[in-house]
Amino acid sequence: KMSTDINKCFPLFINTDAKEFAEARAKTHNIRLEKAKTVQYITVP
Amino acid sequence: KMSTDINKCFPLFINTDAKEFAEARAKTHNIRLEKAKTVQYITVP
Amino acid sequence: MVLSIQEIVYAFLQVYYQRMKSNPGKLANLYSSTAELAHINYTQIANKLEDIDEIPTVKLTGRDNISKFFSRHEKKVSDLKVKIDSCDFQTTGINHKNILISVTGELFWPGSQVYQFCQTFILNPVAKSNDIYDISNDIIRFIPNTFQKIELVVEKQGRAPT
Amino acid sequence: MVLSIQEIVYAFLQVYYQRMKSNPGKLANLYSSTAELAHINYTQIANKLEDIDEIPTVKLTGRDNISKFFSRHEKKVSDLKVKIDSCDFQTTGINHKNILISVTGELFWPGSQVYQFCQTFILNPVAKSNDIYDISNDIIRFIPNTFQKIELVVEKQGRAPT
Repeated sequence: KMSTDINKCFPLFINTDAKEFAEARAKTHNIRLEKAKTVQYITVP
Repeated sequence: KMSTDINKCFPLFINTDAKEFAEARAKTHNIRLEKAKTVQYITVP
Repeated sequence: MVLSIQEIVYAFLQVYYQRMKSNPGKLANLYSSTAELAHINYTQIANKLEDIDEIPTVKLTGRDNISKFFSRHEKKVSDLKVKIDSCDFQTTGINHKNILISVTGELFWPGSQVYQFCQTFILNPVAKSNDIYDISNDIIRFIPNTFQKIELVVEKQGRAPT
Repeated sequence: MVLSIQEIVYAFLQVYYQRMKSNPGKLANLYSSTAELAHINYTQIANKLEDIDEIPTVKLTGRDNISKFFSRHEKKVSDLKVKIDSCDFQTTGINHKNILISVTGELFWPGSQVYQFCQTFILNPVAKSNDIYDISNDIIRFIPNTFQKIELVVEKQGRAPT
């Protein structure tokens, strides 16, 4: 039976679980830290 | 006259400009790098 | 003059976000009388902008309530600075007369962090013969930062370490 | 049995995302015959998952086209792993019979990065007397990473440094 507040049902994992998700996020974390060292250029008129 | 592809109109700055946005993002960037050193705990059954 | 859906959507975005700055008290005029809205909970962010990772939202129904809400938080609404990054739209409803809009972007206030958000609107034509639309639905949702590492805690061991 | 809107939404989310895994060929059965869809462009991501920061989307109209699309990309669809973080919903349309749903979450494939997304659905009741709904609209949009520093480049000086 679901909770009366739908947001208490989250995070909801589909076709995965917390363990697998945590592993994927750890890999992403390192990619992001590398990315954080780079620069995005915005062209202004 | 707008572009035929609406997504060419973005980024669209409202009540700000690229310069002010870049300054706000630089501040956020440092907050995020600090945050990246911390850990989020997910409880599993 | 007949406007394309894309032109209506682009014009709407400019009117909506510009009015937040220029005339937040009249922002509610863009909504239908029975509109539903899930918007920034300005009350909760008023005094602790730097302490929060994700901005909470508040739910309202009806133009009158929406009007009171925007008027009450006029300063915070008009101080809002927005960068719109993308906009997708589709037709919906009977005869595809309504317009579904999905916007993503980043917003901030003077001195605050930058928050990522996605916002969904539905526009309904007011009359058959022209290009006037009301907002019937408006949902804003903030995207949590995902910069933290994740560690799993097994439930039976009790609480997460502090 | 009369279900609350919240129960319908929660059941819908489970059916929708579970069917992506278990039976992507039948996912299109959840859509109305004239549905509009903006979905993951599986063709573009097929061979370069690690190279992209943001996943592109493709636009389709009609259940038949949607069916062909999901069947063509059956492997990528069924391999998809999803973490739903939030769900907001409102009623919309004539007599507020339709349901607008805004979902945020993260998704990944085996070995891929994790991508943040927001997805918007509109559900329409199929018949007056029961709780069967079709999807009339489905927009998925990926949230770009904002981890980079920003530098401004004045247009007249030419291109950004490489």
